[in-house]
Amino acid sequence: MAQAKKKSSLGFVLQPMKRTGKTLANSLFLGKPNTVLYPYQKLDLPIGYRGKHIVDFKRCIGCSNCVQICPNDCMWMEKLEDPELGKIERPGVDYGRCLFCGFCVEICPTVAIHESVEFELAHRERSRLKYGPKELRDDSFAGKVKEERQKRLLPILDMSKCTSCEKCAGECPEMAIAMMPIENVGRKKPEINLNKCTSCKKCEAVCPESALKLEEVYESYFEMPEPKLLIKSCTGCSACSKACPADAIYMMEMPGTEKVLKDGKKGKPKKRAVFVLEKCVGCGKCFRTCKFEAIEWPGVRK
Amino acid sequence: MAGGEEVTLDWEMFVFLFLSAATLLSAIYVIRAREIVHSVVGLATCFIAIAALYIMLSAEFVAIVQILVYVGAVVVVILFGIMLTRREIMESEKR
Amino acid sequence: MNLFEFCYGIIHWLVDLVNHLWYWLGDVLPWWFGDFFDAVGDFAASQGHLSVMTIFLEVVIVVIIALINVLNFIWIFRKFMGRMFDFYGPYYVGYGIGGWLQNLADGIKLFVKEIIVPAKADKMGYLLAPIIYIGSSILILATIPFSENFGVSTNESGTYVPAGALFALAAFAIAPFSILLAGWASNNKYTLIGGMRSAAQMMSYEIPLLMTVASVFLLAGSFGFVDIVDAQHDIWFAIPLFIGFLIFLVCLAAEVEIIPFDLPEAEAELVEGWTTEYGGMRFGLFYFTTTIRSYAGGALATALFLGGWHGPALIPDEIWFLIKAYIVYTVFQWMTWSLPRVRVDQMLGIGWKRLLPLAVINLMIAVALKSMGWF
Amino acid sequence: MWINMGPQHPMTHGLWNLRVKVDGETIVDAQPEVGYLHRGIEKLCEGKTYPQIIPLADRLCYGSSLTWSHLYCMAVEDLMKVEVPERAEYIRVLTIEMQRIVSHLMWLAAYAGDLGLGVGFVYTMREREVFLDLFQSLTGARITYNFPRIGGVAHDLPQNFERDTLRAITFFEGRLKEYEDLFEGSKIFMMRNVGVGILKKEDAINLGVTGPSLRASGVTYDLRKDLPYSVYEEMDFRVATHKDCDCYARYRVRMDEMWESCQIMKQALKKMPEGKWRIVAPRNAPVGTGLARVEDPRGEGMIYIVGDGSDKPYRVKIRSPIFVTVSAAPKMLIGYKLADVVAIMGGLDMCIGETDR
Repeated sequence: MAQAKKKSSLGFVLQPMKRTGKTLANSLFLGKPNTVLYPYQKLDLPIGYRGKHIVDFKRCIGCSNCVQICPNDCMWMEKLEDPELGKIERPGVDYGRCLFCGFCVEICPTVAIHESVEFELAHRERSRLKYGPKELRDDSFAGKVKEERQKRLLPILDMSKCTSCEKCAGECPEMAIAMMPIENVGRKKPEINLNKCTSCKKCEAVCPESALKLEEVYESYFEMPEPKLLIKSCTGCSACSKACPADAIYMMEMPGTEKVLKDGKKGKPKKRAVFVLEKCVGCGKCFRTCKFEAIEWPGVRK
Repeated sequence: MAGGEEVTLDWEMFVFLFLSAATLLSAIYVIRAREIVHSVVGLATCFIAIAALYIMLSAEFVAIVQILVYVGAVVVVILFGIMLTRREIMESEKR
Repeated sequence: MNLFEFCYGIIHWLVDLVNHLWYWLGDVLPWWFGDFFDAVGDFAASQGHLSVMTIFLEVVIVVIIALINVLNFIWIFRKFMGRMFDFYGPYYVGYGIGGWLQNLADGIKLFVKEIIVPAKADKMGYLLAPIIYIGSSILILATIPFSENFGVSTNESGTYVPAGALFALAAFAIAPFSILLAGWASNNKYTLIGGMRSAAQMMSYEIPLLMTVASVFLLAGSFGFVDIVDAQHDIWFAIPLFIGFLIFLVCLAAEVEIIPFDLPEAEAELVEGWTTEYGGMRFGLFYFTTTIRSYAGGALATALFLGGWHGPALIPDEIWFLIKAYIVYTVFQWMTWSLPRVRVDQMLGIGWKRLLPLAVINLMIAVALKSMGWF
Repeated sequence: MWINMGPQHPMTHGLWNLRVKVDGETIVDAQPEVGYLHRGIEKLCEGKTYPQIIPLADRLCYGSSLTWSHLYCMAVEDLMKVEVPERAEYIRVLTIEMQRIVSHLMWLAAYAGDLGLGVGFVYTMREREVFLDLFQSLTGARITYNFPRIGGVAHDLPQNFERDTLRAITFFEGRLKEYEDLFEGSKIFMMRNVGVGILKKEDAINLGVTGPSLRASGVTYDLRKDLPYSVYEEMDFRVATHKDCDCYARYRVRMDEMWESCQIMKQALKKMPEGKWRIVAPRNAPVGTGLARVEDPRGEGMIYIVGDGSDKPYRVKIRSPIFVTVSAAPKMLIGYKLADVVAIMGGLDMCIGETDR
């Protein structure tokens, strides 16, 4: 067609009736109209359609990342008692405000939340648009949604077992593991360069305490912030460690900080929090839990 | 309608009285109406009633032409003329 | 037996029935009552009363038929529009006949809506305009017969009113008056412009319309529908007067305000044109009346050009007439949805510069045909 | 007599007001008034993190939401100095050209509706549905896609997407010819369009009109050619222009653009490399500014972002094409009939979401 020829303005007046007659004949006699009779017939929606959320309670770790990324503040975490899972926190969605952007699905570190093809959520009462976690629960959504996020085998450190033997660092063929000293503790901690790691499992094999384990981790496209500890403010209360949904904070004793008690004996040493950044999901719960402002969260405007 | 006499209600008379009353009343309304468009409505009623009178005189063709020409054309032209004149003039006439 | 005789028979029978009871009552009651009873009974049995009642009954029958037809028309309008737009149209309301009752449902919905008169509207005009519009439009139906025996415009002797077709056109011509009144009385700029456009359009298209119809009158040699239709027994007037037929259709489209010429209701510019300020059942009645006018237009085209009720004898005459009117309406709908709307100056230009000369040519053709003695 | 066409009026596709002074049916003066749909998006952006703004940018224009979120992502990438993977760029070009077709189809539908062509409205919307289905399978939504991301796009192409797109393009190219029959084939359509709403070349340039309205005035100016972003340098296409400066020219330019978009989509599918479609973007932007300009379906869109080192922008400025174009309305309207208002303003493809922001 390129440059369509400019037709003269003397085109026949009733020319369009030819076209409409074609469609008319098609929808009246030859075939069916193009639409479906909606409440009775429904179209098949593609698997990636963004509709009502479903939450896998077993996968969800209650990190509240979804609540934080939500642009409309339409999600909230609700505390529940589950017979299987005990005391948990799971998200609920207010569909009066949800804009179905899908960020909650995208940021979820365990891919526990998904958007299903269900879209008929309207209700006469506004309060009924608030869907609590129990209404969103769907523990087996295999096949109902697309799980396209890629997984990766990564060595995950269990700090409570680690003895700082440095064997893993020596074994790693890619030199991806570096032993970094932990301030005020006098021990070193293997830090893994995720960009260099090839998931070769050698570190797992060599670890005497089996503290390093290779686990399948979903790749995240959101940059994880690195929490930093201000040693001076940390009181060792371990609130952050309890709050961390991903078990990425360990409390370690700091030698040399024991208080001398009245009877000359030494008391318990002070503790400090140690972050295992490989496990961190970037939720910021530790930052918000800490009453002493001992944890720095980069980039937050106060 | 005294008792004993033969009673004949004359339909034509009745309709004629009704139509002539309508004609006269609407003609009076044409002059008396405050809003000029209302008098046009009165005029149209008058014309239609006259057309009906023509029908009573079994002059159907004249009646139809009366409606066609007077109601269909003349009244509309008058209404047109009123509307195309400026509203301010009309309002000043009213007061 | 035609409609008049049929209705006359019914009325006569009814009056007889009631009068038996009435006279019996008069006999039973004291004498001074009895005289009065006799007088009223005689009046009821008089020729004048019987014929007036007959005409009332005829009017009721024809209006009911017209209303059913209008419901059909709105249904065709929706269904046809839907299929042309590639969707189903009304589907579930109306048992078996896809969505036929949707119109009734809509009517009920309009009935229960609140009646609002705009605060600054001219009350008299605002309330009077729909009445004139509806009245004049139903008046058109009064003259249109469905067949030789099925029509209102008969007199006592059973012959048709000679100027029926002319009367229909005269009733057509009253509408611009009510439209102008409605547009002016609503006290709204859109309605005012809509009313002006409507009146200008109807007046300018009235003339070619009447001129083409005049050619039909000329060929048929009569103003009455029955004579016109009878004159088309051999050949439809649409064939010798083809130009006239086209002009008639175009003018009719302008008269009933469908899309190439629906400037008064040009919804893109004037919201709803002259009906903007009318809501609820008043709007419903306007809509209804517009459909009545479309139906009347289709019936006029059928009677004047498409041979009226003449057709193969398999189907009754009345049905033939309705089928033709429906087809005309459907073609109108097809045209409506396939064409954009023209501008107001272009429309007036078409009316005065194209259609009027063509109508004159058409009249000349008719005169030539008549003088050749072919009709 | 002043007539208010809007804010609640069928002619205004959205919420704005056009005050027209008419003498009989001829327009002697016109005043566009915008601001009825002001949602304060620029201010809202300052309270949200960088990724959270993408859905907001989607809502700038419901007609071409992907173009705007893409524009926003380009501005943030300029600010953060993020390199986008090549596959992502091709996916972006593919989708924004599809979005251009969808947007133009919506314009055509509204335009047909304005002119009273009922069938035109439905048929164009019907063909728009084909592309919306493609979008739905790709992004999961139909209108507000939330698809581009800082540093790539949200998803890779789903299975069979390439095949379906090629099919849709072939189908649509046939339909374009049908539209020409439906619109240009009708004499009434030409009567309403040719010689109506003339915007001269000089006026268009002086008033800052961009996009198809400018190209219809005979100026060959297209950011895709003149300031190539993404991978438009590697695409082979022609900038559609027209010399007539009237409503018909604007219609013609948009029809040609739809055709060219089909060609670009085909090329993008052909040249698309394998690889990653998204990289991890930084959470915080550095102190600095980012600027991006794209050729929106309606004209030149521009976003300017100031970052202050945190995870939220300090200031976002959005340049809307229609906000500028609507200022040319009096130039086009005066002297024509009241009924031409719908043809002229409809031909501009108004989108109030982005105009009022």
